[in-house]
Amino acid sequence: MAYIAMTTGFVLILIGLYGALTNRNILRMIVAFTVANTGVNLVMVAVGYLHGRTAPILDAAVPVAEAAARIIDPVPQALVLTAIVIGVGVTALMLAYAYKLYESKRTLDISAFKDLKW
Amino acid sequence: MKDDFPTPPVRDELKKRVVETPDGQTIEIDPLRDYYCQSAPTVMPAAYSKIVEGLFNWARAESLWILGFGTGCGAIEMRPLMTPRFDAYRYGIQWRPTPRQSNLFVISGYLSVKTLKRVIRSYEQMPNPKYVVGLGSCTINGGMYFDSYNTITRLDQYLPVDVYIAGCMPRPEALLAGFEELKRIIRAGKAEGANQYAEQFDWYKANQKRVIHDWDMPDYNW
Amino acid sequence: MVSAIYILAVGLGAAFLIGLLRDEWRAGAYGVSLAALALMSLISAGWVWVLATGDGSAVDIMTAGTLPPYAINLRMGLAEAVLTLLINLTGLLSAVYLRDTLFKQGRRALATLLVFTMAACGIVLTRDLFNLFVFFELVAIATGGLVLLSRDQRALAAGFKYLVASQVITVLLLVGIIFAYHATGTLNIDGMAELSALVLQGGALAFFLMFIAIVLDLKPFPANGWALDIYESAHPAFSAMLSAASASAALFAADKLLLIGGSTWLPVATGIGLFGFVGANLFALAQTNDRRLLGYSSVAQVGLILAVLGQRDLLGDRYLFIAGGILLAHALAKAGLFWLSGLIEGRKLTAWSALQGHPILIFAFASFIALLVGLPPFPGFYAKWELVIALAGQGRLALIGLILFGALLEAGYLFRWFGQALKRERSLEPVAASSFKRAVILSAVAAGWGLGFIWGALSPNGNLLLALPLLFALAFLALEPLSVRIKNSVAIVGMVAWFLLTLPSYDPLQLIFAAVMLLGGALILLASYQTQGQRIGFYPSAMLMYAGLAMLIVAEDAFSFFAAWESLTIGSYFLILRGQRSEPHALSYMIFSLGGAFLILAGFALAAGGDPLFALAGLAEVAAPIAPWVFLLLAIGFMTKTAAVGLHIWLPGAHAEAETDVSPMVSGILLKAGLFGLFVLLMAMGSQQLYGVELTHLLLWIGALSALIGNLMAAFQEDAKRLLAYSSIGQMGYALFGLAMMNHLGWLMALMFVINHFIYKSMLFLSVGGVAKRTGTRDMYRMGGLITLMPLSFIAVLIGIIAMSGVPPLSGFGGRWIFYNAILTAEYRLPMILIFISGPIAFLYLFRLIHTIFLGQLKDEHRRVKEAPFWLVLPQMIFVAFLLVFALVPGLALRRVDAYISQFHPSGALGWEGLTITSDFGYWSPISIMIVVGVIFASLFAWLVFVNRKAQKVKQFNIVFAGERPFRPETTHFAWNFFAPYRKALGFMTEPLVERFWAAVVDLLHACAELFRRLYTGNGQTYAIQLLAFVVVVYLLRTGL
Amino acid sequence: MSFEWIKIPYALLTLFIVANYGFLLTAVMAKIAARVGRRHGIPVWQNYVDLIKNYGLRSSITHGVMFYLGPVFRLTGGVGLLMFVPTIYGTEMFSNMSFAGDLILALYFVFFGSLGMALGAGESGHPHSAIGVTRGLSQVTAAELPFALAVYAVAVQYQTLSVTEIVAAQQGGILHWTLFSNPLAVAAAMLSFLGTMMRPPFDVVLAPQEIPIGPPTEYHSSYLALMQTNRAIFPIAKIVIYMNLFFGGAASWPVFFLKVFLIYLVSVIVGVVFPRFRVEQSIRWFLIWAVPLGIAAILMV
Amino acid sequence: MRDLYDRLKTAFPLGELTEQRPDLAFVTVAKEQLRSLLLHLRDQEGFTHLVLLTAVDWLEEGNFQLTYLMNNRLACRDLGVRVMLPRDPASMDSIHDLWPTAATYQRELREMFGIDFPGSPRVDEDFILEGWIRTPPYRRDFDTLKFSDEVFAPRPGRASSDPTEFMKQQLYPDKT
Repeated sequence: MAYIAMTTGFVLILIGLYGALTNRNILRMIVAFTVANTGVNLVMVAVGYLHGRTAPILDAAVPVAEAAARIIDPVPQALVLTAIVIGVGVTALMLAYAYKLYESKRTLDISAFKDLKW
Repeated sequence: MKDDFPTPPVRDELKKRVVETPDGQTIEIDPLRDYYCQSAPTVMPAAYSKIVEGLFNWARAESLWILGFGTGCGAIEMRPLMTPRFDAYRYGIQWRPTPRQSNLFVISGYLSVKTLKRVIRSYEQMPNPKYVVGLGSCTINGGMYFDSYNTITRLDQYLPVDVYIAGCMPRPEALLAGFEELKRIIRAGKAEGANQYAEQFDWYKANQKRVIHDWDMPDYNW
Repeated sequence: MVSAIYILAVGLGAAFLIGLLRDEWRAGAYGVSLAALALMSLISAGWVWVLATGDGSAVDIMTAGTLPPYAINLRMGLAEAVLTLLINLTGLLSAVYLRDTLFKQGRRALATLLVFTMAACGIVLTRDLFNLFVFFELVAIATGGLVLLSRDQRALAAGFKYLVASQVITVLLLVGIIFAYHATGTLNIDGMAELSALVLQGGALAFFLMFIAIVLDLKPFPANGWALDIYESAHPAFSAMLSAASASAALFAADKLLLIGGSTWLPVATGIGLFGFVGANLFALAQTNDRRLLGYSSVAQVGLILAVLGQRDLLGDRYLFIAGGILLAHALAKAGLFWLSGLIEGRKLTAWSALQGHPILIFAFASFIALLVGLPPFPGFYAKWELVIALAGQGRLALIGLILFGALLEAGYLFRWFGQALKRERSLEPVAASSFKRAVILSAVAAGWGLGFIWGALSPNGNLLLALPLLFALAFLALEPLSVRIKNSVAIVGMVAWFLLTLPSYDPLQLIFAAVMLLGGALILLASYQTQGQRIGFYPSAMLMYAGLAMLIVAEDAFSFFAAWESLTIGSYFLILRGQRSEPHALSYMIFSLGGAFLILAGFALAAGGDPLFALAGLAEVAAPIAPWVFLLLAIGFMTKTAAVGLHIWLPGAHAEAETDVSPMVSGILLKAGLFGLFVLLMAMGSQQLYGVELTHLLLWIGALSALIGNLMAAFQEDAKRLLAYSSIGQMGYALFGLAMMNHLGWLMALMFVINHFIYKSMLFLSVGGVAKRTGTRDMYRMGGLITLMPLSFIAVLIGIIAMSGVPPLSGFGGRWIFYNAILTAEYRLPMILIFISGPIAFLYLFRLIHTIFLGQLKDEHRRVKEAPFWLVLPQMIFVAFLLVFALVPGLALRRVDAYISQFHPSGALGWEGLTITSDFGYWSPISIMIVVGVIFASLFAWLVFVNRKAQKVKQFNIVFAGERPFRPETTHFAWNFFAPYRKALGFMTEPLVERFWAAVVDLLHACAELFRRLYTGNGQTYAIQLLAFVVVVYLLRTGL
Repeated sequence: MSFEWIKIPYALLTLFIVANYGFLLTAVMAKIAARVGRRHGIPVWQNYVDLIKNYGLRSSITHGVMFYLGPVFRLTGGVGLLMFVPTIYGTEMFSNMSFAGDLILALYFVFFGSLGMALGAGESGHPHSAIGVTRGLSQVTAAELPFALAVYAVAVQYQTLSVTEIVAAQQGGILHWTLFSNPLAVAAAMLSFLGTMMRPPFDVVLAPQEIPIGPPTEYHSSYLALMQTNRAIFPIAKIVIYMNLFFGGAASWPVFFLKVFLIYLVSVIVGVVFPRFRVEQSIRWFLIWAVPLGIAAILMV
Repeated sequence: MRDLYDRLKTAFPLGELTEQRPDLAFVTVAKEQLRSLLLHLRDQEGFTHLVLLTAVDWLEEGNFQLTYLMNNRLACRDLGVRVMLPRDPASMDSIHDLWPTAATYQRELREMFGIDFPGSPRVDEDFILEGWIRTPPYRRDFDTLKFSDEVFAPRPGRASSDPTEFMKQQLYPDKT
């Protein structure tokens, strides 16, 4: 039961990569990559899960003293925040590229941009 | 009808030409003046003492080196001299391919003007004591070609001849007798055809040029 | 010293500050960013100074006040300091280079540039894994942004492909990091390194994902199509930053990862690295676009450094020196070359011929190539030396083979590029004239030479740049603006002074070689007075060659010997390259010589057994099993220089196409370097056995065969200089034969040949050069009849051929006499037959040389030819005089060396008392032969002159021509296909088999490159698939190992 | 090996004897060749007559300095070859200047003459002399190889390079000659001897019918005289080497005359019977027949 | 040969046919028709081989007669085509393009008779006589004996007897 998050994360990563590698359309590739990124984030959060513990929010319900025994591992969640921000940055840059590429050759097919080769 | 044009046209390889040298300047080439020695022949005096000249004459007589230049039908008469039957080697007679190394020029038969031109060139390239033997009547008075328009009638007009051997082609024995006669003249010291050619060079050259119209080399061909 | 965190702080702060400025203040924003970059470089420079001079221990910078597992910490060690300095400096210089584009793009580009530099420094400094990931992502995004600076439209596609690849890498890296954290509980690299538990249970896969992600960021071959597109289409300044800064940063990150992974992962890194190094270099052979070629070359170098990182367990603490040397050399050279490509319009390799008018830029180009290939005195040379020595010490020979093969490929295409740039006809587009761009390039060159000096100081083998001869050669770079007269005199005085300076330290053998190389070299330099103007580039390369030769002779240890060998190779390459049509031949010369040099390096490494300070004398004590292999490697290496048959195809072209006064230098002196090497080898190791085959017997056969083939080929040449070049192969074959006989007189004969061959070969080359200068052609059948117009040249050639053919009165006969005495005691007799037949054949082509040039018919255009220039004739006459003296009194040179050789071969010494020279078998008195022959000759000549005093002087057409008139001089001069009978009888032996073999090898390489480079289809998606495939393959190989 | 002044008149005496013997011998050989063709043949003193006639010629031309040096080099080569080899073994009087050099000097001095002749012929500017020189050099170099192999075999057999010691080793009876102790070497040497003697199988260079007598095309009068004296001395000098090396040398003049006559006869007999080789045929002939014999000689000794 | 003549007669203005032997006949044709006749003979009639091209000097009528002897290999028949040329502007158009060997014959005729064949290769070069500057020697108006006596200055006192008189005198001494 506890590994549902982890498996969905990995499934999302595989779907994302599969989508990115088979779709010719650039926008579809970008969307596929974002799916893969969310999958990675899901996996990261799932790694920190400890059975029978609660979210790492130190408030009235979970006082600082016994926090160490009752909360799950907070570090992956911190990492996920940065990862999400970076994912957003990269996706934005890729969308800008997609716009420019379409503007230059009036097509979104990745295989149309093959003049740099060998 | 174009009858007498003054002289035949000069061949193009003999014409004066301007040549570009590798370092850029142009020079003027006159083939006749640049490629050939222009000096005339000079009379070569005999050795200072009679005894030495006697020895040299004996040696010249005993080793007659004939130039291998068969001009007319008599050349075939020279071949038997090399065979065992007549064997001229016994008398020190030998055939040399180059005029430089031969001292006897056997004019064997009729001489057309074309051949005369080559004969004169080869004769002039032979070293000084040189002798000429004329075979057959054609060299003496034109023989059966007396009335031909391109065969000379008297050889001694053009070359100093030492011995004539009569016959419309003399047989090898006659040739050997002729050579014997030539040896006698050489030993007597009277075979100075080369010096005679040098002294009367102008006369000889005038005769030659009267017959040969396209003389495209310097007068004396060293 | 101010804390290292300020580097990141200043970078980020400046980036934000620029955001606040108004858009019109472009100059202000640019100034701020330059100041920021300068400050960052200053900080890192400060740290380098502190750590270098201090105890050198790393300083940790804690962030957020607590210890690492719960906070990110940065470390500033010496390596980090040097790398950050490199990154910041590259960023600064690129920013200066990009002034105009940045002005046009405005604040955002400046900010991205600052972020890029800061992030690269971050990768180097951080000790935290996730922090590493963040900085990698920052670099990726900044790259995506900066790629668009380029004017090339295709950069868009390249940028997108790059981002696709970085997305894949991000996925792998993040999954790897989080699972590594899950297994070890910490994100700190040092912390993770202690917990070796990680490797045992489940964490191996996590580490693999992390490691492979970092390796993918290093653009590993063959999954790096996306990187090459960036290099090709991005702005050159940014490509420079990419290849210098981000590659170094990524490499350091990989090094940190390997710290965690431990020794089990090192072979994987080495494997990927080497595969990349050789593969990328092979692909580079087929490249025509200059920036794409540089891309391939940088991928290759990164592969090499990764391989070196993979060997860190074996190299111990020296690995920083080696990896650092190669990395810094690569970074500077690549940055410099990219900046240089920015100045040139055309993208073809031959478009670089626009540099021909700019000597300084050519010097820069040459320095960058030398930096890349690792030639002395640059850091790559010291690094490669210690790397190969260490690898050989541990017996990893396959690695050495691959590294040297890859280096040879790289040298091949780089020097082909340099040769085409220098010699192909000049391209029309002018070189951009902006002074600040050139300042950037020249600063890179200065940095390169500075690094060479630093690495020399750090290296235990002593600093090359402190060697006096090398400094003397480099001083000529400064003298370039002076006129030829001054430079030539300085060169001659310098060489003679060096000879006198080192005279006492020579033993008799070294004395002969020193005399031939230094005094002989000074003598040949006399001929260089005949050129006017400044002759840019001639004197530095000539002096570099002579410096190499001077150091070669006095070299004590293997390192200085090898350094001297490589510097004389480079010097002679630049000299030969000066000829008009010498470019392909100079290239083949360079590849053969470098191949030979690498074999020598491998030989020394094998013998040294891990000790970089290996002395030459140590060759004698090499252990039995590897001694024959060392002998074989060194012998083949030296034979590439003496052009033994099989390795000789470069010599005819190189010597024939070189300039008039370069040919004698290269042919008379340079070939002796190979002989000196063989002398040293045979003296140290004597004869060796390999699989029952006596190696010196093999040398005997090679010497005999090259004597025969060299002489036979020479007889059929129509070009005078080619004839002399082939005859050099023949004479070197003789000398090699003498050496390989391994007895007293054999060596003496080889020495006699060294002296003789130097004298008459330089004399003949000078006179043929003078004739070619006057008649404007080198084909012998176009010359003829020059005896009256060029009498002095005729005398020189006459004396030369009499000496060379071994005809009694002159010194050639001495060589033959010693040869005969030597072979009487030799045990192998069959090779002698080849030597016997090649003797008379030498006589044939010598007569052909003198007949077709000086005798026969004088052609029309040569009627006003003047004698050769004075300065060409003077050395010839000195050589003639020396030849006559040496013929009369050979004892002058040979007496002491004869005694010296008897140390190695006691039996068979010559007796030198009185007039005659006696050996065990016969006697030879040169003086009395000369007198007898002279008296007979003089009397007969007098008699003939007396008898012919009235001879008639005639001209050229007064010849008996069967009563006919010779047509023209050209038709009556017999020179074409001079030895037709020999060609009919022995023509089959002159089939160019060796040339066909080497051509086949080269064609095979090019075909492979042409075929496999189709791998990069240009489609971004296929690149992503290739990335994943690469990951899977590496994993399978890793587990399968 | 010291040098005394008395050696010069002795050497001149040997030279005089050998020169005269040469003139007579070449004439006798020509007569023998003629008699084979049933011709009477030249008188025995004919060489002298030709010599005097050539000296007696009054006019001569010159193509240049090198043209002069051609015949001078040639004759110096012939005379020098004779000088450096002892003609009569045992007598101090007739061992000429052999103190100066040994077998190797003799072997390489042969080239001195042909180099000079080649240069002189080249200076004459005549294409025929140049072609003749090419043919001559090609043929002589091919012929030189078996001789060099044979000489090496003999030198290794007697462990010396001094001609006098080799002759000394062969004294005492016929069976001591190298002919019997090392027959292969002698066979190779004699085949090479045919090559260098300019007799019919290998006389394409000087044959009048080929390109008119090859190199000496432009030579005449006193130049030719020098060459004629060389054509007499050079074969004898070469035969002296063969005699000393392979046939036990000569202890006295009668033995010397007989041996030289017989060795010379070998080349005449072969010459009279066989037609003329082209140059590449003779090169192939030497490489196929003579060189294997030489190699065998080297390996067997 | 008569059948051939009749066939030709229809096409070309031929002169009289003279049959010398069953396989040898001569016919004359006008100068202008010569080329077409020769072509016809060569292509249709099988006369492929030009045996010879000679000239005869009819001094009295003042013209040259050129004879082109053609040979039909298969039928083993020879036909001589004759053309009459005026002596003074003696020139004829060249047939070297039909038969290359004709060029040599034309060169000889040019030198010996002075008949000019414009366009024929090397026609003005010396053929046998080098440097001949007098009238072409085969012309009958050129007296060789007079030329020889005048140029070659015969030896004085030499009496040359007319060969026919001399032989008649030898064979029939009594019939004076």
